[in-house]
Amino acid sequence: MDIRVQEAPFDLGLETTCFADRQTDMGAVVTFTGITRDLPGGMDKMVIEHYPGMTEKALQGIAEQAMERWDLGDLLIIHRYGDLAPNDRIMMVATASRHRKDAFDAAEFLMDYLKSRAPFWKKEFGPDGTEWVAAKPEDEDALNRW
Amino acid sequence: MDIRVQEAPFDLGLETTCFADRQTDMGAVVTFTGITRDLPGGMDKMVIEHYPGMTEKALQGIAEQAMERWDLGDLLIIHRYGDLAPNDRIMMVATASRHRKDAFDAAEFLMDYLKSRAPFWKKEFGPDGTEWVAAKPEDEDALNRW
Amino acid sequence: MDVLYFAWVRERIGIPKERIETSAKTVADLVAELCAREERYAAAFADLSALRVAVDQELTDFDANIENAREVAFFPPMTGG
Amino acid sequence: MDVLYFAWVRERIGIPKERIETSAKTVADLVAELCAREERYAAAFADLSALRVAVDQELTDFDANIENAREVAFFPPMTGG
Repeated sequence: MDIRVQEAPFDLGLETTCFADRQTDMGAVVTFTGITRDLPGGMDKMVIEHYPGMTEKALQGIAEQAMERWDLGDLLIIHRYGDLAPNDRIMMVATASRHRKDAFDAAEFLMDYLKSRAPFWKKEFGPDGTEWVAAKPEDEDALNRW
Repeated sequence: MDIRVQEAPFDLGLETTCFADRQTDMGAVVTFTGITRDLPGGMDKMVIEHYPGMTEKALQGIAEQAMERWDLGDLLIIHRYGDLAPNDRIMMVATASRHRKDAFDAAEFLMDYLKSRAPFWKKEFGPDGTEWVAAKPEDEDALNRW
Repeated sequence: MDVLYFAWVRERIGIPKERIETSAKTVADLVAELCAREERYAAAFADLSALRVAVDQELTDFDANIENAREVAFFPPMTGG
Repeated sequence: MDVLYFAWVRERIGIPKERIETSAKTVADLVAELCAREERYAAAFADLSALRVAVDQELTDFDANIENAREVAFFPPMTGG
């Protein structure tokens, strides 16, 4: 289990390779990556604020729940904070399991929890000023599945 | 849409990076990788047989269905055939969408179809001889979800 | 028409592919014709529920018409992914 | 106790953190105390349904007891991932 909260960019390809390489008895690896969108007239910059201390605890708790609920060999969470440009990778999760269903379900679960239960807040800086990204009701609803 | 059926190994990290890099307006990327398991007393080698011609058509058909059913920006399927060693990557899929649910669902759909509808057959060579991998009833059942 | 065999069907019949002149109307007719030919075919086709068939590279079933088919393939359930 | 503010709550109140001596029993009591203090607090806490609270870094609700808390944090719904 590997959990990182960091300001620095991460190398998606390298992290995916290293994660897959260290699985010997797991046949299935799922990754999810969140990317800042680069739209015409869209934001120039995103700043992610977080709650140092609580963030790490929240991610640890979410990860432990996933390990308990599914037959997982391993999981990885990396989440950035600070300044991001359009097309930057915000975060990634990776899960490894013997059978594909566990890796898929656990990755979706981690994402649903990260969206609404990990103390991150996104602010977008665009041509028309700044705006805090609003939480979506459907993200809250997504938690009810689990 | 990028579909490859090949004997050569592929670089999971590089493919994941390149796939994510070419998404500009998609915020979510999901990948799945299938890996030959390396278990004590397990197989020494796997040989994957396929049906040249039909394989490409089947993958194309599965991919088009996924693009129609979900709001996807892009998808990638790479599937190997021929000789594989323990811990080799057999195949990968990647999906990109604006919202995470589409990318997750489409990747699961692609995997469920690849498992039972793409003409590949796996034969394992182990210490106790050779064995064709049997299709699992639950893989057939998984198709009924879609 | 070309008849193709894959995986253990290929191993049991002993060849990956053969050219067959037939007037069989359906896949099932073709199977009956092959089974009547030689023991190895009868062995391979003993349990049709364990087999799948593709006509011109499209998955189908044993009732499928093959009068205009160029290629029929027999194989066990697929195990991709 | 330390009281922390994040995102637009921090911006509206104007500081990320402050030390507060209080005898408030619950989060709601603390909020009432802060609102009585200054307009900027009243503005930030105007709609509690738009806010979340953590006591000692655990997400909780406005009824939570804070008599032994070291740290209370207020923030909008999270937007991680």
